[in-house]
Amino acid sequence: MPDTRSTSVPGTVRARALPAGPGPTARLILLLLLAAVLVGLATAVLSLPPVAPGLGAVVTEHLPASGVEHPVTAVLLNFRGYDTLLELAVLWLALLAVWSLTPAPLAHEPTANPMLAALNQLLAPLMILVAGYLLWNGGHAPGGAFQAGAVLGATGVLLHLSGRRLPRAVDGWPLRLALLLGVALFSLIGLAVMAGGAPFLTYPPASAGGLILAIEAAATLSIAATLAALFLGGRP
Amino acid sequence: MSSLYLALALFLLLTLVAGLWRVGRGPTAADRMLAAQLFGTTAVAILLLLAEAMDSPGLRDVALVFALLAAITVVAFTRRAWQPERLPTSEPERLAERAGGAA
Amino acid sequence: METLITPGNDAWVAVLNLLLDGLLGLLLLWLAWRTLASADLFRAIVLFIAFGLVLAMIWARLDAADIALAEAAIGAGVTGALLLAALARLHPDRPGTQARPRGSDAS
Amino acid sequence: MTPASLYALVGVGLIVLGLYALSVHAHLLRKLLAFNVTGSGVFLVLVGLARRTPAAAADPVPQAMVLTGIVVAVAATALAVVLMLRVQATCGRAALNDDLGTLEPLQPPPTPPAGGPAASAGSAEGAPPALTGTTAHAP
Repeated sequence: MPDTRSTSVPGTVRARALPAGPGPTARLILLLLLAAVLVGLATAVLSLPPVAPGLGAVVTEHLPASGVEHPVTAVLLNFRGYDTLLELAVLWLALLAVWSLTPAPLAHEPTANPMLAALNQLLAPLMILVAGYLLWNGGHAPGGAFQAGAVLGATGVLLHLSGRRLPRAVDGWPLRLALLLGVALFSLIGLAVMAGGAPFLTYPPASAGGLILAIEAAATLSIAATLAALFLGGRP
Repeated sequence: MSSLYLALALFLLLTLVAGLWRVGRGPTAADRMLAAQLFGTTAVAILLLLAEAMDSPGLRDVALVFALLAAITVVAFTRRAWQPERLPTSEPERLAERAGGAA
Repeated sequence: METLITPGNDAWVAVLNLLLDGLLGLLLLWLAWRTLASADLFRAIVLFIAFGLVLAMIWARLDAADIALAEAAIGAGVTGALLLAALARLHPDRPGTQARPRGSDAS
Repeated sequence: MTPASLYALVGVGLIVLGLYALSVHAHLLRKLLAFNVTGSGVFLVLVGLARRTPAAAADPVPQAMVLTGIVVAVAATALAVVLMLRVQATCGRAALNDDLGTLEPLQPPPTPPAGGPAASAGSAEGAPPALTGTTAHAP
């Protein structure tokens, strides 16, 4: 491929003499502003007491009632369930925006590569296993829906990159269902506990563990599907 | 024992800094990418050492995830962002590569 | 075994911890600077992947294994692939960063 | 200085660095990288300050917030990538004109002819020309 640089798109981008950022005055003002931000934030950080209890003690105190043993999972899915629910909704909205912007680009992957196929056979089952392990771990150790969902979503990306496509049967509503499952189950359970007189998203301590695991499993599936679909970059 | 683990982690971190040189220099894109992959491997070792030194077993899971997922970036690179023509391979190798890709 | 490094193990641990933290922090800042100042977009992305990696180690140092897990999965798995694919779609003819010429195989 | 405040200060540095690059660079992918760096700086400040606990364990509340934040950041990055590709499909390049702060359309064609045919041919079907139009811009 001789002399692509002169005819290719990036060549023109370079050659078209992009305005080289803001002018000197604007740059000076920007630097002054940022210096103020730097000094302000640094003094704020340094002026804080070097030891602060934070909310750790409160979380530890209420941990037995949360249904899980790992404080971060307890905060995510019980104490601050609203955040997590809305965060799942944000993920879903981002995907909605991506899908409404553009159809998925046609896949021009060169067809099956034997190396990649072998790699997939080794890696994909292991990654799904690790995702399940992380999901289960979330109850008592670092891990949980987000980490498991990210690993599972990365599995989807790997499979997509090596030319695997979703079968037609799963392409339509089953995919949409998987994308929605996390938000749907989360809010359903949150609403269901209100029948017993509890406020939204407060689980009864006796069944909290099981409910959290169910929500986390659904959220894992949704996060994984959303991340993989976001990588695809368009409506399939 | 903890000090030994920390010292080893520090040493590995220094080798990582040395590897950064290749990212900055690497004549081809593949050189840069492989240097980043090398960082992934080093990071696995550092995380395992830290798991021992800081007595925090959760970090072993982090190392596990790193080891598993390091492949994805390089697969994305070879499938999407790599132009074999730039590589200093010989002509027959390149033809074989193309034939393999098209088959 | 504890006395492999003799003079006061605790002091050594403190010094090593400080060195490790300082080196990680400096490395992160340097990587961020190089990422944002790099003239080549592909190099910037590779440096950003390395940035995520160092950040995961910093989460580990800050006793945030949960965040380190998420960063490892997302930084190493999803973001890197996403940015590389975006670059390939942005500059399909870019020497050095392009997917192989697809038309030449088919036609 | 404790490690907690050290890392929080590194986070502050990242925020400032990212903000600077965000405003100076014209290319959208660079802006995206700068945005991610800024976000990482914010996370680092939060988690660094959460580590100031006297006990062995850190404060779990900021950690949980950052955990959701990381996943939201990657979703935002993916959305931004798609937007960036749309900008390139309509304007012929993925950069903002800094002087005006607006997109510069390709219609008054500047000197080199390449890029134009691809953009117009691709946007007619609503498909990103980056993939479909690889043959279009060989003059």
